Amino acid sequence: MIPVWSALAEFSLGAVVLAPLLAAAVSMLVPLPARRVLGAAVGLLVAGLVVPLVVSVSAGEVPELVLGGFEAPVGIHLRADGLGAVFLAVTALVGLVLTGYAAVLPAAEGRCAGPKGWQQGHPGFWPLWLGCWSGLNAVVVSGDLFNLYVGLELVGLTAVALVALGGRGSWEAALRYLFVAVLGSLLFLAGVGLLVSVTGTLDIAQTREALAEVADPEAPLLALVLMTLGLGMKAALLPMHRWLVPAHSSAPSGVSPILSGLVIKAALVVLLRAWLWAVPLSGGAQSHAAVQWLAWLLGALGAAAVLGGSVLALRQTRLKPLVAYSTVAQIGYWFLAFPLLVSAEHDDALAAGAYGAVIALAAGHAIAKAGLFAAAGLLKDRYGTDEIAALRGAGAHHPALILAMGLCAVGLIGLPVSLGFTGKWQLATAAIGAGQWWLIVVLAAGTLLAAGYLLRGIAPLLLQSEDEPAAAKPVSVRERLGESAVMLLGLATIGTGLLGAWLGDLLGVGAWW
Amino acid sequence: MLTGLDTITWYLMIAAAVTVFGMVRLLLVRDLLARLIALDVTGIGVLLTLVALAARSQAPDAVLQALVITGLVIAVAFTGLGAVLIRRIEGARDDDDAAVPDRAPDEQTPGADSEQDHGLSPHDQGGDPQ
Amino acid sequence: MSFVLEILAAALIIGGAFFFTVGTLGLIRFTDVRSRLHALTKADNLGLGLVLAGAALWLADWAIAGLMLLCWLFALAGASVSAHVIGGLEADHAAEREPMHHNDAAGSPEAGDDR
Amino acid sequence: MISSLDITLGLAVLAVTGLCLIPRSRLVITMGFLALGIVVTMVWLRLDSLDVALAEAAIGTGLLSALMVWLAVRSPEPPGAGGMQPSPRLPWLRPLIGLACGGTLAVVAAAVWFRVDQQLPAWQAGVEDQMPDTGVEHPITGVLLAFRAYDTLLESAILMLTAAAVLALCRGGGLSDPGTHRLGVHQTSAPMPPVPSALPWAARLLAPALMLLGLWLLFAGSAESGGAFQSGAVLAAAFILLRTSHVSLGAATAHWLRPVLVGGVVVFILAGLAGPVLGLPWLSWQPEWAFAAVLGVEVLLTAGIAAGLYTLFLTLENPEGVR
Repeated sequence: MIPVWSALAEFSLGAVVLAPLLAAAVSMLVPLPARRVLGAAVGLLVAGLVVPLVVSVSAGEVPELVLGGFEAPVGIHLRADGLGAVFLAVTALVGLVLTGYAAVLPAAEGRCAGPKGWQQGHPGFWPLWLGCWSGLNAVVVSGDLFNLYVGLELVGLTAVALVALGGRGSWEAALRYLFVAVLGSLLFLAGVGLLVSVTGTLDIAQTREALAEVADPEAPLLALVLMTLGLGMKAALLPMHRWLVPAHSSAPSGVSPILSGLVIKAALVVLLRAWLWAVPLSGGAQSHAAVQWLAWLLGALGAAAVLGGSVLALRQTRLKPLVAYSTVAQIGYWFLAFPLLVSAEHDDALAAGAYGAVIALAAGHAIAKAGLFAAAGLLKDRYGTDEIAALRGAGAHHPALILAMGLCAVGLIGLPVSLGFTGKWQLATAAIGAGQWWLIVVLAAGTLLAAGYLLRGIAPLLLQSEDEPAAAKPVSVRERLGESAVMLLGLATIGTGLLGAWLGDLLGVGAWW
Repeated sequence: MLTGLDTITWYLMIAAAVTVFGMVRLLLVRDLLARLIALDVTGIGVLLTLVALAARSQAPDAVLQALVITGLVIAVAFTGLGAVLIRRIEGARDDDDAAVPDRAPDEQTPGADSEQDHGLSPHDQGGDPQ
Repeated sequence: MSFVLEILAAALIIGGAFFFTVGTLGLIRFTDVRSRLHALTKADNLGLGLVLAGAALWLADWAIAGLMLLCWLFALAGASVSAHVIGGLEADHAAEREPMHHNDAAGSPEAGDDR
Repeated sequence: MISSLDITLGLAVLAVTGLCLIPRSRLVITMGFLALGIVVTMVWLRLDSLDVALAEAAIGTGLLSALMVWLAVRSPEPPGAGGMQPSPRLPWLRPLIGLACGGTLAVVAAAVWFRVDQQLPAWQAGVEDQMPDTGVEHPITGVLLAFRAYDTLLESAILMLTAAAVLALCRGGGLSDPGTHRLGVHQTSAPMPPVPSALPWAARLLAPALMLLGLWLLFAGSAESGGAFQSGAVLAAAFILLRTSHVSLGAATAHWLRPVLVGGVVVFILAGLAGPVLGLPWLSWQPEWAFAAVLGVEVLLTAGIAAGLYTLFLTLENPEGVR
């Protein structure tokens, strides 16, 4: 790696967090049209900054930034390993497309109480979205436990505020989301406090070494339970998912894809950091049994989420709650692989396969779900409602949009050329390797149910509606541009499907094994 | 039991009790302001754990105290946002109760989305561009 | 530190604590706002003064004694301003609330008509 | 053995927590929350961390209680939510569940804390010998603004974005109208409830003293206890006091609130950018100009925090039309 490239990678590690934060601060001083231009420009800048990081990681290096020049236990280290690079790239791709979508469509920003009543377009969207983007990048690259807490809190608070931009109907859902998100972060902080009392350091790598020598497994185990409980709340695992559907479906149409696609992944990344990097599972047999039991519990909850979420999605009559329940179901897949990650007989190939499956599923879900939610939001803003019955025959005016929704559905169902398929395939092979046959059954059932509820949402748009369609006003240029953004995400779902192999060895860089 | 205890462990147990008390109350009570205060009490419980850990060394540990100050400012941030949201929600509800007579019953459906469509409180019935 | 000073400091602090309890007792026992304010501001402030004097005596250091005096004066200022404001607010809104404690002939509060 | 003071203080914390959570009237739990702030401040002092006690007293007890009391007074009995009444069917069920799982969780946590063999933090040596090149003597300010400056930057960004969020919930999303960027927060000119004359007199008398106290806390922060957050909270308290006593701050706030709110974070990031410009990692300051950088950032951070906390209070009231 030529030194100038690795120096650029180190610089962009800090810049990828601080550039959107600076833009968020500056955007609070400028009027609304200038905020849209600033948002689009910074979106491009951040996407550009992510490129050197991904290149240096795919070349096998792990760029590391020692903030302020103070070494680990005192200062904070920022690291971009394989997991970090993948989620930085996915966040940059989806974030850039959604920034364009929101800049083009004022209705996507939310509804604000203007002098003449509720107007479409909200100036508050831009500082909050850029702050959320910076928080997402901060969580993904951070190598310090307390810094993870501050990043999670930044993402959580900006996400709550973004939901609240949706006008009167969304305030209650936003407050409920605030309670759950902050309680989750506080439980995570309690876990960090427990770990610090045992290891004496906050850096993740040093925590791993310190925990290896710790004799009694009790404190790290309770810390892991606390962190899993807190992050399970923030990632809306099944029993703790009730805040997700009202929040994601009442949010403005530019915000729902951000929430379902990106914000949920922050909690998943921190959970993987805690489970795989921070707390080594090579502890005594007794602790290992407890961790096994915990992993199996997460697997069972994941299976319940896949089946329960899909059945609930089937019963929805409106498009946005249907897509929100689909998120609850897809979250189940990531936790389904936990028993394989923590397999008893320690063969790393199996764990690597399961780990690659989780990341592929999460990345594929981010792109596909963002596209689907943006399309649903666009239809809702245009026709005033997202009742599936009322949208019957809307496809006639938006052929490209329906095609894009179809491509995203391919990614969500997990049909061949998509990351969803790569993930499910790796999960199936890992499950067969570990002899967990029940996993295959859940995978198959989940795929069928996903096909069921997605078709149930998209098919009515294509049918010819009996009564002549309401005199809809002609589709404006802005809406066409919005549709092209959704098409970009649909094509990305298929495009990233071809990168399955490259993703596999990218994840190998700096992995925990 | 009390003999084997030292000051730090005593405060750690108080912190655990306060955290659990706040968390359970948050999950059970329905009133919004009570839930916000319970959330803040949970925050205070967790910060109490951190300060008790900081007080183990003779001169209290500077890094853990800095973390607690950071936690305190984050607590005031989310409590402030929660308070403003409660005020907006209850402002909207006062209006619904006050404006019930002149609003057609079907508009009163509590569905979050239909509520948002007409969006506007009656006495502000400006042209709501659709 | 001579023995007499210690006795005196302890006596002052105990006296201060006594006045605090009397003030709180007054807060509980009295019914209307003004007499509660009266009890609180007078008894508690005197109690605070005694406790601070006892502490200054106990520490036997003039700088700290000066600091304690400043604390006491600041507490006095705060207590008197807030008492004055509460009293003022209570006077403004006295008309709205139905009469507090003069019991009517039939004992049934005819709150309905005079609101 | 633990001293009787610790036992009484610990039980006092539990008692006030109960007072703060169990009662059914909103005003009582707000007063309980105020008392909890005071008792916890004393616990911080007992664990001799003075900075945290100052921060808790200024931010936790002071500002949060101002927001909560305003909220509780504005809508004393919760409309519609049927908030506090026990569920009609089994009124004893919820407290029973609460008590049961609360008790078990507390016992488990206490058992783990009691048995864990704790480790002293590994960074104490590192903090002492790297202290000189942070430019400040007080260790906590050194940690906040040099060793873990990244945490403090993100956390002051959190406060700024929370202020942006509450402004977004105002009329016009915090802008006077879409064209201009002048702050149109309705509250800057909205009337406050009438207050007897004693409060304005006292507020005007106290305001300079509070400003002086805030600035002293800020500059003392580099050598002894104090710092940006405590002084920001005291300054915000001074503004709230002036606002409640009808001192007309509208013009100044409408013009200056937004730039001051944003200034702290912008200068912090630009100062952090000085590192990479000189070939060092982010947020690193040369020992010779470290003190100037830390002080400059701390002054603007204090102004930003004061503006952020004041915005929380300012936008608490519903402007009509934003129901």
